[in-house]
Amino acid sequence: MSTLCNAAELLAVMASRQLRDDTTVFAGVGVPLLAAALAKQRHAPRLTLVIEGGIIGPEIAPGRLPISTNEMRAGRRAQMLPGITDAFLFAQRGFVDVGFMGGAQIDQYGNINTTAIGDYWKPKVRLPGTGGANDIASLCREVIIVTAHEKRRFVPRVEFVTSPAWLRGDGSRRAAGLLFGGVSRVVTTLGLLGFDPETKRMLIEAVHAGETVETIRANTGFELGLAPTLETTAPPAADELEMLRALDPERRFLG
Amino acid sequence: MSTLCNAAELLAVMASRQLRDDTTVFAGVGVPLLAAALAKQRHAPRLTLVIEGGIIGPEIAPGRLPISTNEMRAGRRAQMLPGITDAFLFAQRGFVDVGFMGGAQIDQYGNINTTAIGDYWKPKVRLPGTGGANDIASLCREVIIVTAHEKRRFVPRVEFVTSPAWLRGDGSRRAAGLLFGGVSRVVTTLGLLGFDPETKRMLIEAVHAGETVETIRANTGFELGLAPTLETTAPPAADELEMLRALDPERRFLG
Amino acid sequence: MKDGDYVAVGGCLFSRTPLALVRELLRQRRRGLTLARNLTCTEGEFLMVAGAVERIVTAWMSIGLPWGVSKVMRHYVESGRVALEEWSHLALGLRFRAGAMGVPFLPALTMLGSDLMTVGGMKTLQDPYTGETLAAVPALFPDVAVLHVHRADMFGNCQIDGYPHMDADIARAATTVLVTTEEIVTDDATRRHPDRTVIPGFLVDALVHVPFGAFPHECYGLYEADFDHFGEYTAAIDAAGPTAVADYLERYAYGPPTFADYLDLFGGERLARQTRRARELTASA
Amino acid sequence: MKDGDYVAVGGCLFSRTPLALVRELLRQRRRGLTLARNLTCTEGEFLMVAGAVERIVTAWMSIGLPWGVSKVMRHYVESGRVALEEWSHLALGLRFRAGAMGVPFLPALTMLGSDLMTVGGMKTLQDPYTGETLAAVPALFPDVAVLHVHRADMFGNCQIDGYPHMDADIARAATTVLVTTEEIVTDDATRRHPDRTVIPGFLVDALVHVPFGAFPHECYGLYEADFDHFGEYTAAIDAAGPTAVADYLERYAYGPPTFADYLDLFGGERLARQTRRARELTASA
Repeated sequence: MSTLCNAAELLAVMASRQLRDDTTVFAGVGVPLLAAALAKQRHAPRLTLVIEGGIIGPEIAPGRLPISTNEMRAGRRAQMLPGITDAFLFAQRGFVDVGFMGGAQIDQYGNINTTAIGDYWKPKVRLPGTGGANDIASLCREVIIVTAHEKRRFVPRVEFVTSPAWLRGDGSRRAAGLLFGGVSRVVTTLGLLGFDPETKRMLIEAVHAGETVETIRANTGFELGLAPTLETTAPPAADELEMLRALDPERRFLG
Repeated sequence: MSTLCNAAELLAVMASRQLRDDTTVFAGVGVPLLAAALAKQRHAPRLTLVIEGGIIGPEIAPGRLPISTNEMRAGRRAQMLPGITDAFLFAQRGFVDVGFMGGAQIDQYGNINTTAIGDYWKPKVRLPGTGGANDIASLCREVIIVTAHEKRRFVPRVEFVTSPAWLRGDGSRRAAGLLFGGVSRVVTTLGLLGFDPETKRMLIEAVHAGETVETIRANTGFELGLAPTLETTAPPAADELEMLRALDPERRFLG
Repeated sequence: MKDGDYVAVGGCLFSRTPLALVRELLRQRRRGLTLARNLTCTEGEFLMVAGAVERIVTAWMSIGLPWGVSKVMRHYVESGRVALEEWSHLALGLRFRAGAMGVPFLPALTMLGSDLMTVGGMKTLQDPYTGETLAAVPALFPDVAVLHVHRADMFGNCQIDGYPHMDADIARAATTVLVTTEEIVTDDATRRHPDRTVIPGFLVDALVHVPFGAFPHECYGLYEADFDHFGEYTAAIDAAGPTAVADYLERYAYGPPTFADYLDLFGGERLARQTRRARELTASA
Repeated sequence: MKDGDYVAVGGCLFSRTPLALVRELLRQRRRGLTLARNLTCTEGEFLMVAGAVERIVTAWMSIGLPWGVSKVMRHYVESGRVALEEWSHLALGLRFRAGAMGVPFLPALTMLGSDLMTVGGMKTLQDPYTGETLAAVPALFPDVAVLHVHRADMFGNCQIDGYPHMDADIARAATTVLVTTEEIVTDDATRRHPDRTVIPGFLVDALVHVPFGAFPHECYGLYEADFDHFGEYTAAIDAAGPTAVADYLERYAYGPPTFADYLDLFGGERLARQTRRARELTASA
């Protein structure tokens, strides 16, 4: 079944299934926003999108997906436009249930680097930077990462912690002053990953149809444990793909 | 000349003369607001009123004087309505040149009590409280008090410092963390009072026509020094009184 | 709402006070409440006389300048029956804002050096960058917020016209948010003016459509405060003391079974007059 | 504006960027500037290539997702010619807000535990009430703010439509405030909608009427960002590297003597198309 869709489509569908109705989700542009729009259309009509540009409750128009969090396509038919700082402060106050974002480089504790490869002040490769990713990772009640599963992305330890998840897995998140939140799940093109409740190390919770624990491990740069029960996800349904494709007919994010 | 007007009118005219054009003034309702409205009409057309209810730049309508800082008469034809907290924050940021307010009980260092007579938790007389007076006294670049001159109001030391001026006159204002501001002048029904630059004790700067240093001292509950040069204020001019009376035809605040 | 709750009341003094919600709270005969409001007006007197409040947290309490110091407030506070905890107006605003921002305090330059510092237990701290002393204004997280707004939609998104007072911060700071609204609008109407929304629906726990829900207090642009009514109210207190308020509550709070019955006591002519006055004041620009 | 100034730029990424003011700053050949902006777009590349900036303080810098990581930014930052000081998006917002509030810092729960803490020298502190660790986000007081707004009156009162970005805080935090506006309105017009004013006139030092003053970036409701133009711009950089930006500046910044001449390079048809697209997106509610 999964041959019927490409990797970006699979990722978007799997991600959309993570979102429940009657919740608030802080979604980054690209596949996360697309997945959130799909969830809202398909099974979570009262899902409230919060967008970094200071936008609450927009209705993303099919074919007019925003390419940034601060533009009219992202703000279309919004219910509120509180501004950037205040949008994040809703999260800091605890009102945002899910943070939904991508990640350039992720480590076994869920920490993400989108800042630099190499020394910060003399970087080998300078990436664009955190944007609101650090804030989403710090302040949402729960964080779900949505990313392509590639070995170079899944590293034992990120060189620079831009967005903190479980830090060193030893309670250091709470000790740093982060009162709630943390990454609960990583949705990838190969499967669903979670975290061991004790060690906060990443583990495999589910594989997508056609994938195996081995293919996942082969594409991961660190050791991955297994959840007590290993699931296989249901492949994208026809109606999921149809709705998804209608949202991005120009295939701006679906490739 | 001063027999041509009553005490409230004299006070309002003398107070209005304290305000300069192209400044911002945080004015309390009653005589301060009336005096500010007079100044704006007569000699300070670009005076910007800031009102505690979260109102900037209103045009007070003659005959429709507000009785509170939070009502449509106070907000009439405003240029901005930022809300209460943000109006005060403009002052905290240093954008308000003058705080202009009354005072129930004032001491020789300019401190004001509008909270209670007697012990705070078992008061003999409970007054309404600070409202924004403490904030105006703490945060405006300069504070001008406008008050009837009565012995019971001018006490050596207020029982409770609601609004801080020079506290104990020994640099304690700055030491408490108040970086700027303080009371520069007290406009009364008898004259103009200032503060000694060294001791921060109140002294007489000017007497109104018909009044003397002796009448002022007789109506003050503590010793009052004299400024190096003692002035006599010009009595209210006919046009000042005419404009003032037009602002309060119902004599709501002019008695 | 439960006995003993910490209740924050929106609006300011006699502006946009959620009087329909206060009336309901009186009718439920709540006890042991703490009331937090920046400037407290008749609603504070009602709750004192009804025996509903133990403590009022405010910057100022009376009806308004022309009516002098509240005799009811003096009676209850001077006798020690109700505690009046005073904060500066900005400090109380920052207490709500700290709550709204989800931080335990906000630094400020106000209240420092004054005796108000000792009343509510405000602490100071040193700025970690310069070492300067700052007030650490503690967050206030009320159990319940009661608010009255101009319009709201079925999702609870609220819009307010004119001066916003502290309602937006109070809604964010409180655990439970109860709102009455002058008008219920469609989802589309909200989306046509999203930059006017000040409280998002996900904060609102209950919403009721109550036109004139702040009367005889004012609602910006819709009706002016009824100063004549305040005059009659305070004249009765001048004549009979706080029992005049008990009589008033019988007549206005406990008596009329519905809010429509309550408004009938004022009469349509009075409502129309106050509406006309509001339009004159706000349409003149 | 002087060489060496700390300049905060309003808007966000390619939204309501004060490009007419940035163009002026380029034409004045300023040097040694520090640029602070929450999300930095083409204007940051212009200033890098022109040699105007020593440091950029931002949360993110590139043109936008479809065009990948900024090659110009990588060139200047990886070679050490421009320092890129990274703060989280909220932290930068709170830096402006602390400045706006006149306090030296604001407490926050963000950036804690991350390596961003070490970049800009953020300190932590203990909450004086609970002892919990908080980030102490330091205030930012820029020397100059450059902003573009929808409308302003002769007194400098500014109104913004749609998402407000951080402009209101930046205006309060900065020492000098320079504003361009799409429209100049009368004093009466401001007073008809006072609840739409976000920057009071007493903050504004200079105001210039510049329709399309953010083009080819967007202005909410008025014109959409010209993505085709970004595509051409990045394609030239892909082909020739940062010198393509130098050519671009010759053509768009140094060449055209007036802003009208600058807009002529895009042409009326392009402006009309982008205006139409904005109306479609914002009138659809």
